[in-house]
Parts: sequence; C-alpha cells; structure tokens
Amino acid sequence: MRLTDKQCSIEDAIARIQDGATVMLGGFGVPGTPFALIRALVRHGARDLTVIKNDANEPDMGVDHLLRSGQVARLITTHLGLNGHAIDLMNKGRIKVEFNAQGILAERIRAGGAGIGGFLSDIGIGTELAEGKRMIEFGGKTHVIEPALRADVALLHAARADSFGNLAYAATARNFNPLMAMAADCVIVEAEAVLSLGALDANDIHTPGVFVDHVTELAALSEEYAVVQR
Amino acid sequence: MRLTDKQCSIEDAIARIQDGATVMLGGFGVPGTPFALIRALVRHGARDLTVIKNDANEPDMGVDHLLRSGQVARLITTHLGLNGHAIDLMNKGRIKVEFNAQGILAERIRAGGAGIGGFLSDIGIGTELAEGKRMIEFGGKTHVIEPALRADVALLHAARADSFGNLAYAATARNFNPLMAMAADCVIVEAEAVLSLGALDANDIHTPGVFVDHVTELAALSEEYAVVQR
Amino acid sequence: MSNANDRLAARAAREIRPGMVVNLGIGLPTRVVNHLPGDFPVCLHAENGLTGIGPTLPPDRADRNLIDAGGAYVSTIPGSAFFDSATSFAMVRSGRLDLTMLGAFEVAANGDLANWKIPGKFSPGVGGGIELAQKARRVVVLTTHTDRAGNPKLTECCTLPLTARGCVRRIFTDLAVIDVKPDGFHLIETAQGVSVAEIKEATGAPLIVSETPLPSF
Amino acid sequence: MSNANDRLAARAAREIRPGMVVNLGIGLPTRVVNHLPGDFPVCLHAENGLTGIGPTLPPDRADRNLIDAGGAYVSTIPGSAFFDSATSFAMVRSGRLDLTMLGAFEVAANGDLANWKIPGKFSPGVGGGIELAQKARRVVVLTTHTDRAGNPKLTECCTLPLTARGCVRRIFTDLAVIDVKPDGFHLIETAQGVSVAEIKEATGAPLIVSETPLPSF
Repeated sequence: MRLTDKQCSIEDAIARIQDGATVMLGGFGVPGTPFALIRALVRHGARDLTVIKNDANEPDMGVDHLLRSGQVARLITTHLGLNGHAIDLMNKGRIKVEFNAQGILAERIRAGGAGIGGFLSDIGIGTELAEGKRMIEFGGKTHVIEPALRADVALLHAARADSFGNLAYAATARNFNPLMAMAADCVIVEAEAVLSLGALDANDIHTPGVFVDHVTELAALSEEYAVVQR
Repeated sequence: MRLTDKQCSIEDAIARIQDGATVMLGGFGVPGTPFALIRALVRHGARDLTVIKNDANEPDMGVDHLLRSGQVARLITTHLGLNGHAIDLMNKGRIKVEFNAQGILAERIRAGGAGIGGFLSDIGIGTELAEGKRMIEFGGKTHVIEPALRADVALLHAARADSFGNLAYAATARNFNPLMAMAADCVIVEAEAVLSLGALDANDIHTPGVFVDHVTELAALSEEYAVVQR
Repeated sequence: MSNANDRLAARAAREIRPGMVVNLGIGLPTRVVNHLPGDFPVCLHAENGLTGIGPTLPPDRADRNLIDAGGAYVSTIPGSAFFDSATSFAMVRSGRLDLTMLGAFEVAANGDLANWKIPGKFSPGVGGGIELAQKARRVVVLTTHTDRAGNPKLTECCTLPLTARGCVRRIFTDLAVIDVKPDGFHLIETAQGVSVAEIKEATGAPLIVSETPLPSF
Repeated sequence: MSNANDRLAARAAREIRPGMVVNLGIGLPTRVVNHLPGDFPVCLHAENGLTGIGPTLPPDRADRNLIDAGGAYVSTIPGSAFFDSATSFAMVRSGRLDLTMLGAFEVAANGDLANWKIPGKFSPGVGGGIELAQKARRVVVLTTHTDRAGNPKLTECCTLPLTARGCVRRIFTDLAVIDVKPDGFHLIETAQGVSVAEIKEATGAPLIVSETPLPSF
C-alpha cells in the first residue's frame, strides 16, 4: 500500500470555489492565515461568500482583501478589533457579521468536523450572546444548543506537509487550522514546505492527511509573515 | 516564570481515590493501558467504582484485576470481546455494563473535557443503542442527546512526560488517553520516562500539562507490555 | 472453505478503488489486504488511531504500541499518522471514510445489517462497528452465504439487534456477489462452479437475477 | 497615572499564587507579569494556543509564529506547550484555569461584568472574554476606578451588554482593592495617599468599609 499524492497548483485548487460558497480560513491574527490562498481567491473572484475566521486580520491584509473586493456577504467571527475597515463595513450594513464566543466558534467547527449536529453549552447564558438561541434543559441544567459548523472549503496554512496532506503547524500558527481541516468538504492547504512521505514523524502530525484534499507548496513566504513592530 | 513539578509516588497519587469514585482508564487493548496504576488501585482497595474504559483488557490483565477484586460496580465501555470473564460477570449481573458506540464514548469523554454538557448525534438511531435516550429535532434532523462524561480520576499511560505533566504517547497507545486527560478532576499519569522541562518539543506535546495533576515515572515497564503472540 | 474465502477476499479487493480511505473490519474483511498489489494506492484506517496501516508483523518484529483495532501487531508505511480515538471517529462520522468492509450475522434485503449481538449468546458490545456501518460512504459486507447450521444470512428482515439500518450496498459471499438495491437483492456475480439455483436456495429472500449471463469470480 | 497603574499591577501580581494557571487579559492585566519574580512558579495561558508564556520579545528576536492572544510577540519557557483553539478553550471551560485577570467597562455590585461592547461606539466582538469571565475559577478585574470622563466604573448595575453575570470576585483599581461579596462591594485596601472618602466618592454603588484600619498598597 502507498498513499496518494495530493499536490496541485494553488489556482487549480481555488478554481473549485463557487459563488455563494462557505469558506473557512485558518489563522488567529497573522500566524496560520493562508495569505497566498486568500490572494488566489481574490483573483478567482468567487462572490457572495460566507467567510468563517477567528478575526478579519488587519486593514489591507488577508481577509481584508476579500472584504475590499466585495466578495464577502457574511462573516462568522469572534473579534474584529484589529481591522477598523471590517467594523466599518459591518456598521454600514455592507457585510453581515455573526459574532461567536471564541471557544464556541472553535467548538462549533470541531463539531462539524466530528460529524455531530451540535452541542450543549452554558456559555453566554444571561447575555446577549445567547439571545435567539434555542435553549434546552438537560442533566438538570439549562443549555443553549450550538449548531455544528461546516464549510464547502477550508483554506489552511501549515508549516510542513507531506504529499498525502499530513500537516504540522508551527507554534501558535496552529489555532483554528486543525479544526477547520476536519470540517470542510474540500480542504486546501498552503504549506511552507511539502516533504516526501515519511518525513513527518507519524506521532507528531497535527492534521492527518485523510482530512486534506489538496496541498500546495509556497514558492515564497507571504510578506505578511515578516515580523513587524505592531 | 517556571512551571511546577507534579511528580509524586504512585501510592500517594492513588490514595486520593475514594469509594464510589468514577475512574477513567486509558488504553485500547494493551497499548496505553495504565497497568501499574491499576495494580496500585487494586492494592488501595477503593470499592464501588464506576470504571470507564474502551474495553476490559483480557482475563487476568489490567481492568480484569479490578473486576476480580470486586471493586467495580459499573463499567462504561464499548467492547468486552477479549475478556470472557467480564462478559460472564455482566451476564450474571455482578457488574452493570453500559455499552457505548466507540466513537460516541470517545466524544462523550471529550465533551466532558471541553466543558460542554453534551452533543447531538444521529449514531444508533433506529437501533437498540438509541433506546431510552432523549431525542431532539434540530436543524431539520432527529438527533439523540449524548451526555458529556467526566470522572473523578483518570489513570493514564504515556510514553514520555515532563515534570509539569506535558505528555507524549507512542503510536496507537494514544487512543483514549488524551481525551480522558481533559475530562477528570484529578489526572494521574504513569510515564515510561519523565524528562526535564523542555525535553519535549512544545509542538509535539499530545496532552498539555495543564490538564495533568500527578505524574510518576515507572521503575520498570509492566510485563503486560511485552509483545506476545495473541 | 478456506479456498472459497480466499476467492471471496480476492474479489472484494477489486472493490477498492485507487485513492480510497478504507476500514477493514475484523475477520474476513482483514484478509482482503492480502489481495491488493503491494504498491496499491489506498489508505487503510484503523479506528484505534492509525491511518496508513502497513503489513502485520510477527512478534519478534512487532512494536508493542502499534496494533490495529483487532489487536493484530501491524506496521506503518511512509505517511502513516497516529491520532486519538475522537479524531479517529471524527474521520468516520464526517464522511472521510470512502469504504468499509464488515462482517455480518444477517443482512436484510433493505440493507439492514446485524453483526454485533446475539441476545443470550454473544454480547461483547458494539465497539466501532455501528459508526462504520452508519457513516462510511460505502458499506459492503463479506460473509459466508449461510451460517454453520446452513441457515441463510441474507434474509427478508433481520431478526437480531441491528447495527445500522439500510447501510449495506453490496455483499460478497463464498457463493456470490449481491447488490442491495431499493427493490432488494440483485445477483451480480457467481462463484466459479456455483449455480444460480444453489445461490437462490441459500438465500433467505427473493433474488433478482438478470436475463444476461453473469460473470463469475 | 502610569505610576498608579504600575502600583495596581504590582498589587494584583500578589493575587497570583504559586502553581496557578493564569490568563491575563489584554491591557492592564498584561502588565501584571512584569511584577512577578523571574522564577515565580506560574503557568500563563494564552487562548490562541499556548501554555507557558515567556517574556515578550522585540521584533529582531521574535518568532513570527509565536504570539499571545493580544498579538504581542512572546516566547516560550521550558515546558511550554502549543495546542489548537478548541483544546485551549477546553482548558478554560473545564475548569483548568485557576485565575483570569480582565479589564472592565463596568463592574456591578453583584459581580456582573461588562467589558466587550459599547453599543453604537465599540463593537469589535467578544473574542475569548466571555468564556474566561464565565469559566475561570477566579475572576478579578484590573481597571481605572473611573472612566476618562470621571464616571464610576464600579456601579449598582451594568448598563452595557454583559460579558458574564456575577463572575467578578475582586477588583484592583488605581484607588483601591475591592471585593465583591453577596452583599456588595467591600473595600479591603486603599492606594497610598487615597482616602476612603475619595474612594466612596468615585464608586457608583455603596461601599462596605470595616471599622478596622485598612492596609494600603
């Protein structure tokens, strides 16, 4: 037995994304954001997208390119604090924004990846975060039902991959990437290095390649990854 | 800042377990089963235990020692196929056995570790596995509500640990161990080696030490870990 | 009998398409791997936490920490990955398993499968079987056509507790290959030297047989 | 003012007991770490996926992949671990966080906290704050006693959207340390040179003051 090779070009992978698609984007702030895949999605031009990402990066960076090109109809996120432009679009009604508690967003995505319909949580009860959500009494406690989240496509950034799509992330660039890898029908990964099979220790793989559909090696690291004074 | 040292003796750690406690045991078959901690629990003698483990090991091995000593009132598990003695006790009504689908048991434990109340699943609907479970319509589908599982104590086996309790498992000895590490009020780990802080790469830790309360280095590997013809 | 089972395993191996992720259940299904070419592109999944199962190993070469879900000492191949039990079943339930091959006590003409419990006789627990049967994209069964007493295992309805409803798409037996379609069992191949009449006789439900000659295996 | 904030951060640092797992929110709480002895036994948690936060680093020494939840380039210490966002909040929600220090727009006398939204003015999203506030075993607030306009931030009731109900146990301000108990705010320490009358004046809810002299910080 041998494992298949899932390498393809960024353009071929991104070409699969259709108008109206739901797209998950890895990353928390800069680390783990798939900047090259996002640029390709801007070039590709698919519109009316629902984007799921922890944050909206910063002005003129990552997610913000998709906002400026008018491709995003809806953003499911946790915090836009570093991108005033995104907040402005939200306040003007140009994009719909759904805020989730950060760990609840992570857990909803993981639930989608785990093939379950949702989960019971007491987070946000008594605050406006729980308003409009279905409540249930279970095990002697009140819970909200948080629905699982899945996407048509997940765009991820990994430090190292192999040709089957096994992935390893670096430091805090891991964040939402392994969760989204589980939760999309088509998982596309940009990797800083794509290694031969066996180069990653089977014990140290963060995302098993079974979850991954396409992997592409970055010719150069996106400029956004340069360390800057923030 | 520095991280605390959580090393202690097996006896001191196990002494915390009280009669009536719920105890999770890592392992799938032999790999990952905490044989030394189980032996200490037999010596300790706590009774009326609810044990949660994927399986009951084999006759005269691991869980079976606890069954023979009469310490187990209830077993939450997925499959007893390799332990006819456990099946016999079940059929005679000497222990109560609750069977879960394997992935549902894993997910219920993880849910306990994630601090959520339970989750929605369609597994087992239309079979006797779903009988008696609360059902709910959600998102246009019928689900059963699977309650989260937590334990008073989890007993785990790791290949390598550091003194803070960061853990790495070997190969398929991982199985339920990292899930149970999240889901118990007191997590006790036997490790084949306890290394100094920093010896485990921060990227390759399977269970962060924050989840772990006590870690103990095995003086010798339990005889059950010898490779035998099965 | 062993010859017949080998032939059935060899036939079932052709069910596996290049690039699939496949889980092989305990028993007959495990033998299928012996009938794949050594460099066949497939990813075998073991629900105890391994993708990329390599050949089984004798005890003197085994890794004590490396078993499949049936407890056999196995090996890795380049690109294998280890993971926990929740991640393993996340793969199964979220549709990343293209195919599973399972054993059976009974398969009904509507695709119902019973393979985990015989009340009063055999009740070791369901293990991972229920999720494999319910969630793999394609479920096929490998089984002897009749039980040891000669009773059919392919029946109108299951009498034993179900593993999953309507899940089975194809059945490989020592006598035949049978598809499960909305209108019931369809005979699509016969074992060499076995007549259609013999197969009908051994099947506990109507068998739809096309007019055209069937291939044999 | 900066002096006062340093003093408040130094006082709050004494809240951290050896061996605790602690999450320090963005802003004032982050400064607390500067007031811990270099070898103090504590595990700092960053909700973006790190336990064992080490000192912040200047850009020329930073790792581009290693930030805290506020986006600052940080470092590791021996025993640090990285993990995904679901695992990170599993730690929080399952009770493995001994203490969190948060900022506040308003804290009510019943422990209600508002710190994430000012309708019409400031609505960047709640981030991880709600789970920290609701699930850390102990929640303390670090804040200026009044807002820039001089209005009290410690009030009878919160008027802004809540982060979590009844979660705050202790408040560290530039003027005082105040405990939140079932019967309301209890003054337990005063900043040097600040009178109890001044503190009462700056507090928007009744302040319970014991007869015995209070320590100052």
